[in-house]
Amino acid sequence: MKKVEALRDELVKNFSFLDGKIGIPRPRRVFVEVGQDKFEEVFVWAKDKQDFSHLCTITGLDENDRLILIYHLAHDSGVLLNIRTSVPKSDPRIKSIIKYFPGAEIYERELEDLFGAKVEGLPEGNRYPLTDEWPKDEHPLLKDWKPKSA
Amino acid sequence: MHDPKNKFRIPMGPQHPALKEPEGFSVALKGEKILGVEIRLGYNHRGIEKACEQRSYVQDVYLIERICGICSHTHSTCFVQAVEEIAGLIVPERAQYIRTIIGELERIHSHLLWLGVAGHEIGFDTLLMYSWRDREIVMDILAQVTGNRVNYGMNTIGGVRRDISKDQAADVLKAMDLLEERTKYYIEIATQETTIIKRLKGVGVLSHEDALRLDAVGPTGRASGVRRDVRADDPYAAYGKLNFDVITSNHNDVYGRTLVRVKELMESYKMIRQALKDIPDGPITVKAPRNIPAGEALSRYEAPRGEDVHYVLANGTDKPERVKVRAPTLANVQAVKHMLRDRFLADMPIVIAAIDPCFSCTDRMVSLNEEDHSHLLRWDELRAYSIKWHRDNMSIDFSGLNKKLMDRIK
Amino acid sequence: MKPGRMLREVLMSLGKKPATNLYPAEELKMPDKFRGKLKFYSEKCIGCKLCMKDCPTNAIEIVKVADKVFEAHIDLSRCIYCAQCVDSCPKKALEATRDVELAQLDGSKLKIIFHGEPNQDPPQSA
Amino acid sequence: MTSVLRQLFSILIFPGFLFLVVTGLGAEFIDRKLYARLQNRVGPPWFQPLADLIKLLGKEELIPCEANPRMFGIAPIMALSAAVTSFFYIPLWGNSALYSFNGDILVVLYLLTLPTLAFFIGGWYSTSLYARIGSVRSVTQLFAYEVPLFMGILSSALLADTWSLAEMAVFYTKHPWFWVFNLAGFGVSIIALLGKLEKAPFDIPEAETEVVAGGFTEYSGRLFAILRLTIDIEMIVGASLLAAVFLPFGLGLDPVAGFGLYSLKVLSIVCLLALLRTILARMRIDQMISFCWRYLVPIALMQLLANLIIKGLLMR
Repeated sequence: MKKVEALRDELVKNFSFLDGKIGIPRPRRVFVEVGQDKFEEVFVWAKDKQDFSHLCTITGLDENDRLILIYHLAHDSGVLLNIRTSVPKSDPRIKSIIKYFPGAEIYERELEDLFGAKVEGLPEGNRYPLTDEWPKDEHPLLKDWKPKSA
Repeated sequence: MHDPKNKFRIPMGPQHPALKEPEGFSVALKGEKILGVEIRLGYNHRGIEKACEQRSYVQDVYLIERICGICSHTHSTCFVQAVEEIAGLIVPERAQYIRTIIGELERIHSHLLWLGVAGHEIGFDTLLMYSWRDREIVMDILAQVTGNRVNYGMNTIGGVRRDISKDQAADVLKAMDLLEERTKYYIEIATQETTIIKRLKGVGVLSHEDALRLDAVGPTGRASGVRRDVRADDPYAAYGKLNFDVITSNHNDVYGRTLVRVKELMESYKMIRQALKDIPDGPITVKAPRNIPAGEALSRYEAPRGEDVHYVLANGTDKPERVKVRAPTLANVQAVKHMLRDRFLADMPIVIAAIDPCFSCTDRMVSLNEEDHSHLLRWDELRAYSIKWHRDNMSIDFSGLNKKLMDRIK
Repeated sequence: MKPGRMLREVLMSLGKKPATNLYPAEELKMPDKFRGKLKFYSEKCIGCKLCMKDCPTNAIEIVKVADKVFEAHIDLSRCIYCAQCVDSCPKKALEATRDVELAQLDGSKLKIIFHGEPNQDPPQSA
Repeated sequence: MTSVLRQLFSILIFPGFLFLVVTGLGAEFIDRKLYARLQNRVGPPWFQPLADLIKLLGKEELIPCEANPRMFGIAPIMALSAAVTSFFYIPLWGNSALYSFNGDILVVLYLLTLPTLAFFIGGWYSTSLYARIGSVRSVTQLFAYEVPLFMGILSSALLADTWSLAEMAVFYTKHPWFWVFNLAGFGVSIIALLGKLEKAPFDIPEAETEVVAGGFTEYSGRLFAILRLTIDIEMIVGASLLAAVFLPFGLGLDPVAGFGLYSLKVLSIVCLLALLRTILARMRIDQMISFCWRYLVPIALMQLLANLIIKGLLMR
């Protein structure tokens, strides 16, 4: 069983800038906030060094003028590391993680369709989940998007 | 449609007899061999995540429940767990046990349903008829305990809505004995009937490494030797107090997935018996506040199809700020492409079915064209149209027959 | 491994009664806790409108017709039969019956109104 | 004049076309009902096949605009007429068929191949992708089951030393227990007949979960009704052929008892087909072909060899 406290200490030891940005709301749940510049470093470290071998999903959030992305990584012992990062909505470019998790492709397409994120490094393919006729610049899960009939 | 190199590209879906829900698979074929598959998802996107943000938590429970008909308890439990975590509610132990029992009953009905669908996909309808007949036993039990066959409406924030009485518990146990006997029979069939084994073994291979790499979850992953089960790794409800084995298999193919599912059924019977024995007395619900304090929570649940993930962000009002749902099929659908490469067209239905796809869960929209109601015909209008067509074009008059039928309906 | 493993089972079912339920010729029995068509007891209603607030599909509407007399407008085509309103009601003025045969060709018949009748007999069960 | 009328009656009414339609629909009913009862279901009422037929006959006929309308329309009629014609050469009860000549056994076998080819043509010219895959599958399958079927049936003819079905009947009436020697051939032919009728486990050409309805995907209305009727009639013709070739006993009885025995034979073959499709899963096309060549053909060859030896020993 992996101890979340030990994980927190490891995180702080390796990435001093994370001190005070780690939350443990309940056993087996760790929330970390990382800037976009350091995100990949922490993410790869968690995957390779700490055996977080399963990506549950990527959650997108619309918070004022920033687009927040939460990468939920799971360890086989049941510990979940939620790495939170954000990009400005005016320039929502993020790097694709499919080279680490090929299964993440569909989650990233979902971010593109529903939040308007620009995922760099995502291969060409069908969009998901919106239809092909859906306007390219409308992203329904953004807070300022309202359905037409309402 | 014809490539120069004898290549066929055939559409499987959005409407196709092999698919029980609309999803598009575009298959490139050379003869009977599959060269490549392109998947188009999203036909069932209903915008539930957006809709959740505009409804109160109580309303959301029922909306979330309707993400999927088969794993409705899965989604609602997963959601209320997240909300309860944010609100800091301690759910009574009895409610935890009841949730577990319903969850396992749901797994039983889902796996039996899958067994039937698998039978149908390989052209063995007899298996479909028998396993669905036996599934009725568990459906009746669910209807008796929860009041409905699907969309049980058992969960509410802070507990469950209905208790399991002594009589009902006895009925559940009786049904478990019956189902256990039947399941043993199906294990026998699946491991001994030549034509089934021929159609399942070596089909849809997903190696252990690929299963890990592509994040396969649930029975799909476990049949490739990936020992991941949220019930054991990250216990929720009363699973931490129950003894059960995580079933895995090293067959890596559809046959392995079948074995994992039928053996999981046996585990479920064991768990339900234990849960009904250990269930403590007490209240089944605590009062939940209407406004949930600000906070966030991630909840995981082992659905019959694999790991289901819900993320809820609360902002202190009675409506959630964000609800994110990741259904198990979305995690597994990537693996399908991989499994189908270089296989036969005939294997396609069973390989797709083997991940037990649930595209409604996956897509969560309705694209009903609101402006164009002019072409929608009601059933009786359609009948009238067809009678008129026959009278005008074929000189056959069915109106007398129709009147008789309508009278009988009334 | 042998083909025709189910032979015995299929031959045995020739002697069994078919599992098919011949609905509607045979009546279907709903379980006790079944959530069917709603019933409204207007004399118990205090007009708090909690049911309206909690209804996931806005299928129920409580309308004040006179002083302390309320009637319920229920749209059966919207109702998802979750019976949350029954749970929400503090005075048990709503009840889920086992009435399930609600199919209708005429959509307008799906909108039902429980009129407020102040001197109606109190219900036996709630 | 009367002989022409009598012939017309035989061809169109009894035991010709109308008789075939009625028995074909009856066979479909028995097949479906038994299938349902074996699966613990209720199954259709007795008039369901007829009702389906009438409904289809009354429906609008749609021909895909890319299809070749002439070939698309002619294929079902070709299939039906081939199946009906082959019936006239089969002795049903008694020792003689409606028409007979030396060599008619081959004609029957080839006429029975025609429906499959007609399905192929219809499927191919409907230009639908599913129909094309389905029709290619039915021809691929044809080469696999036709060989053991031919060998099985010809081995029985070899024993009787004739190429005429009617003369075979005469021979087997003279030697009442000789049909026992052909039981292995009977087994092979029953399985091959499953392939010919495209029933599970050999319903690969119309496997609905893979190719929708195979070659029949684009057919509707009257043309589809004819196709379905053809399959029903093929079932009766195939069962009658197997009954005449492999179960040639009790042929000297009076017409009523003979007819009863004939119906019993056909009924048991139809029931056997239904039972087989209940307990087996559909095979893949590659498995089906290797099964036919690996098991059915050697068994049929052995039957041929055994019959040669038996003939040498007994007919000296």
